[in-house]
Amino acid sequence: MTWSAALPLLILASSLVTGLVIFFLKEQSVLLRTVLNLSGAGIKLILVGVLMWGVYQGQTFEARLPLLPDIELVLHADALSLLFVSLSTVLWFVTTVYAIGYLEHSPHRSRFFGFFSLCVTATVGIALAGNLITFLIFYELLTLATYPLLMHRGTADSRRAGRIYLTYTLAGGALLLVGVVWLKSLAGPLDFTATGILAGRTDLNPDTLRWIFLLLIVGFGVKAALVPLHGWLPISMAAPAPVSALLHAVAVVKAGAFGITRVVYDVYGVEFSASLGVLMPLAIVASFTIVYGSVRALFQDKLKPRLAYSTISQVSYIILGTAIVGPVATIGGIVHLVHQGLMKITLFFCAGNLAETLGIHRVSEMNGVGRRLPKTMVAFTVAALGMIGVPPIAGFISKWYLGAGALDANLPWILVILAISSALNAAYFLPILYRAWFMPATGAWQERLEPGRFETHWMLLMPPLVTAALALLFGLFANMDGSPLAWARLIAEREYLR
Amino acid sequence: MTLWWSTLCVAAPLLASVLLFLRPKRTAGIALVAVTLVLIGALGLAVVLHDSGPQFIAIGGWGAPLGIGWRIDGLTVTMLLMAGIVGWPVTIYALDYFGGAAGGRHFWPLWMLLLTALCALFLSNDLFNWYVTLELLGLSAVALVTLSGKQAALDAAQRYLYTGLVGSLFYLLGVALIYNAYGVLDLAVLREVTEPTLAVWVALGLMAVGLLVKSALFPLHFWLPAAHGSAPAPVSAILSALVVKGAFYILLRLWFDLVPAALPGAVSVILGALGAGAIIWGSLQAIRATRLKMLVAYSTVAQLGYLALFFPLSGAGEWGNAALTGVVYFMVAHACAKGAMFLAAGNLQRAAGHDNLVSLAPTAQALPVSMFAFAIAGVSIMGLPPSGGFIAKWSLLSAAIGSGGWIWVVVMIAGGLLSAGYIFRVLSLSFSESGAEPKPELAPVAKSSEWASLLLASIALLLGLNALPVLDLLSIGLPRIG
Amino acid sequence: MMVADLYALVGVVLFVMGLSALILRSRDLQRILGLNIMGTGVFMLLVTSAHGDGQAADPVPHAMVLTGIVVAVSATAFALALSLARERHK
Amino acid sequence: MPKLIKRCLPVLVGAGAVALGALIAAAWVRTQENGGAMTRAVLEALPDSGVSNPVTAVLLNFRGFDTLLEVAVLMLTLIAVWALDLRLPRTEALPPSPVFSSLLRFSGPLLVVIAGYLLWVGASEPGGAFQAGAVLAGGCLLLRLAGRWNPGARFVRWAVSVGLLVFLLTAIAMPGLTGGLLQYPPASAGMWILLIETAATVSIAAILAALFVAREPEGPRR
Repeated sequence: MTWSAALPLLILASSLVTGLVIFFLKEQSVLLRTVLNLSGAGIKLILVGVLMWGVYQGQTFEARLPLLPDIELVLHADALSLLFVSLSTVLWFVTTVYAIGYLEHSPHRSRFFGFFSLCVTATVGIALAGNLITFLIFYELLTLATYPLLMHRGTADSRRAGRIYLTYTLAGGALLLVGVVWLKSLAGPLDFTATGILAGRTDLNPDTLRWIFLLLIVGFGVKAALVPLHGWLPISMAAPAPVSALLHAVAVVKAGAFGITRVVYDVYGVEFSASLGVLMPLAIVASFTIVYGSVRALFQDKLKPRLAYSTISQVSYIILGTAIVGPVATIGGIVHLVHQGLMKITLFFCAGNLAETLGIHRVSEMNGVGRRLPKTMVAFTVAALGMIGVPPIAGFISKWYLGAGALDANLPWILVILAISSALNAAYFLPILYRAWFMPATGAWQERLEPGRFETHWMLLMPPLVTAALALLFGLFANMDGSPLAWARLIAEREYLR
Repeated sequence: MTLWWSTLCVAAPLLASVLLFLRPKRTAGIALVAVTLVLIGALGLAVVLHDSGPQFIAIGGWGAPLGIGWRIDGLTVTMLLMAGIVGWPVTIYALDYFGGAAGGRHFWPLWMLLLTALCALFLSNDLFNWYVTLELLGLSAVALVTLSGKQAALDAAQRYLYTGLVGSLFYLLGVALIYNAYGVLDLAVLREVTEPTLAVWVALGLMAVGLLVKSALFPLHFWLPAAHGSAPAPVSAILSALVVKGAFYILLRLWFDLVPAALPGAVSVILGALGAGAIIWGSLQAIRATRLKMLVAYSTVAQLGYLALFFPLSGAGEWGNAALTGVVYFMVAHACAKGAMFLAAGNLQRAAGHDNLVSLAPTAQALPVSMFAFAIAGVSIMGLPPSGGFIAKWSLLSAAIGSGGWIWVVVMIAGGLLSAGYIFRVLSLSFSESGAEPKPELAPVAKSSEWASLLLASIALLLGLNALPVLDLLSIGLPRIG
Repeated sequence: MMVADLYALVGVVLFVMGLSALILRSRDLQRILGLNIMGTGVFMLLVTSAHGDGQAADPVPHAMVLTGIVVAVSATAFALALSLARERHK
Repeated sequence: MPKLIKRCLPVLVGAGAVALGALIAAAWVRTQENGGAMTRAVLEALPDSGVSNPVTAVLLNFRGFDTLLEVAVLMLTLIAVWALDLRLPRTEALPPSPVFSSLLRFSGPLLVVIAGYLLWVGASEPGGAFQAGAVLAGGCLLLRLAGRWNPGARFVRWAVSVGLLVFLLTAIAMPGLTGGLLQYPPASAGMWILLIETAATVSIAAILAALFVAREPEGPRR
């Protein structure tokens, strides 16, 4: 068990072990649980840093565990997996801090943080998966780990949300299983390789490959909330704020989008998929989802469902980037994976703060909240503007690359789609900002803020500020070689046949 | 050495049953020692198999046609290990469950006799010996069902007894026909001698019907839900996990040795259709069940349907091996998972005093360990990774897709989703808002019982992490298919 | 050969009669009797298969029948006790 | 609907039964004789089986394992009946009548002698443990009905389990002597078989009598 094999396993174990220990902690041992949580997330952060440094030096990290005679569980760290694992680890640390603050006096916290850590293990497993079967295993584990989080409050509508979430995800998972088994029986081991395993395989009959592609995309599309399969997302807003932040920005939704990226780039290979003609329908569905999500978001008076529909449309940017053949669009798609994560998680943290501190759930109640919660609303504004695509913030970069990519692949109609959706984004975010900053406060909460005291619990305040700052930094210093954009460029080069 | 290990597997529980009958006072030690000896015997056989391949033992020293022979290959040892692995936690659970109760002193000799019958059945390679072991297994299972003494248990036991006896007589009639035709009872000799004549077809048909009745396949399953639902918890675990597998094991052995390759497709398709019917019907009944133990019992009916799916898939050339590994792995994973489920359900019933699902929420939240065990076992029953059930479902799916059997793929997927339907119906109990009604006072449940169900459930989980050791063991002396 | 086949025929008839009685009748005693008749039918068949037309009869079916009878006795005893227990409970 | 089924069920079952019977009969008639290979094998191996009656040889030597399990089935049935806890009314003794007591005085010892003879003759003629056990059980019941004999729990438990215990212990001991499970040394095979048969007779008699009484004896244990 050399170091290069042990590191990925250690990254997985750091949250798995803490999770299992937390499960059996008594409810009252708050300090021990907090220490365990933070140390688990901290160790993972350090290990991922070591991993990135190692890969940067050119070292390859791979752990292979035999599962069945012809199938192996493979954890492999390549550029694409590093992008997602670093995103999820950073955001995980931040969400853990936020969740500790948010759930200060609620019951069943040991159970919550136990499943919380299982969730991160599954997400990191998805990120580091080296073949389609390992991906599937962690993908299903993610469903099982997020279900109890969704049901955490135990209220009637959170149980209903859990039921609906399960129906969608288990059905999607079943189709995915059939697709993977079928592909495995045709094409043998499905290890992810840079330009796709099936790229050279002209011996397989194209129609079967199209059917399998459909199965895989539907399987992943459920979690990536593509239009016909997005029903569970707005309903699962009944979960507590850290879980909504987790579902939308880091774990579930990204797992689906990441799955589609893996399938298009590392299983089929983007040129081979284009030759099969499967990318165009994917682009069409993604575009429809973008517009549909934004339109529905317009009519949501409650803040969290509005953000939910905004997520549905934003995630489809990533899929759109994947579906357009061309390195520039690929960069746009992949870098949006990170940027959308940062911005969306900030928005949800702020929504959580509003609900937790002032009991605001609806946009109509947000008049003049900027004066009462200035720091939170600054973070909210940065993230919202980033979503719209206003320059210095990260969102602008991904939309720019997507637009350029669309022009490269001479698909002008995609540019129109991007313009429309940006306009719609503005249409549902700007009124919120206007209400918060320029309207007099009408809510029952106290107008002025006593000086000296934090506007809310520090654990609820820090996370949104950190993620908003990151979004801003990644926007301003996009060209630095450590930034997500640089990583995305590195990935894009690798994915195309020289 | 093989002789010592295999004798240990059969003699230890038999001797324990007699001792427990004579002096039922010191029950704990004797029963636990016997089950441990069975496990040790099975492990010893596994080691011997690794070194020197499949073994044959002629009991009484007489050659094949005359005496009874024991055949020890990968399949046998896997089944013995299954019996030992499931038997051990069940015994620990029963120690507390039957502690002082009057019914307790009869449980132990019956359980030991059942274990003897199982081990003798798995080892045997002789048609008539199988009849006697089937009879011993069936009668001890029925006797165990009557232990709770309730009216429902007695009715269920009687129905179970009648169906079991009819099944055995059908099987015996098949044996009589085979003996009349070939004059030999040993399977190894019969394999060379039989050709597809009418007599062999009718005999196999009768034996198959008898065995399908005893392994409760779909249209002939009516006795199972009531029997498993109303029996005491450890007994239901033994019944669902082990007893029904015994009859199916014999069917599997007959399928390899006696069924001529030229089996008309129609027969295996009919069996597959029965399996599909079992999966759909059983799952729907489980979703509608009002009592927890009935839900788990109907889940057994549904999961047994998967076993019957083996027949249409096994005739599929090189995919046949994937089907065989799938079905055997399914038997082992289902045994562990279903055993753990019944033990967990038993914990909930003892704590709450009842097991109707509607008002079980507070109890579910008061017993986190049992609910956790039920959840892990549920993951294996649904065939979701990382569990043994997933490996079995994967193998069966790849056999089905490889051989182009798309109906079976649809059936398996529908089965998985339906099972999620009733499993999450139970799991959502531990999340419901229980603050409202007052905390009901719960009967104390021993820690050992809760940890026994968790141990069994985690074995089902571990089976999913690395299937290679089990598959290597299984492939020793694996009867080639087709 | 005719005589042996006659016995076999009787055995089959007994088996089938016992089976239909078991399915049609609902009272316990009649069902247990049906089971016993089915068992006797099978034992008749076993004994006929021992027929060695001329030389010594084959002892193995006889042993099988002996074992079968003992098993049938114990099954019937248990069935009777079980129906008694159910009556007492009502 | 059920009324319709109720009326045509007998016809349906009857037709099914006839079809099944025809199928089995056809299968039976069509099979050619198996040529008596097994008979020759048994007769060949008979000399060193320790008994001269082929059926007893098959029952206790060639296929001894079946009989071992069969005795276990008998014991299992008794435990099962006791587990049902029937609480039948205690069978009080018959009123003392001269006819019955003289019959008893005459038939008691006779039954024991017959049982002993049946046990002994089993080695060469049809007979053996099961027949002897049944006769002995009849004797025990006669004594019980006469109210003369009410054995204690300890005695009943030992009588019931001695058969299986002896059979099992000899089966396990055999590998020490001859290296094979349940493989008697050819010279003393007859003696071992007689030992097992005697113990089996006692057990079978005790089990059948206890099954008739169907009431767990309240021994010192209660």
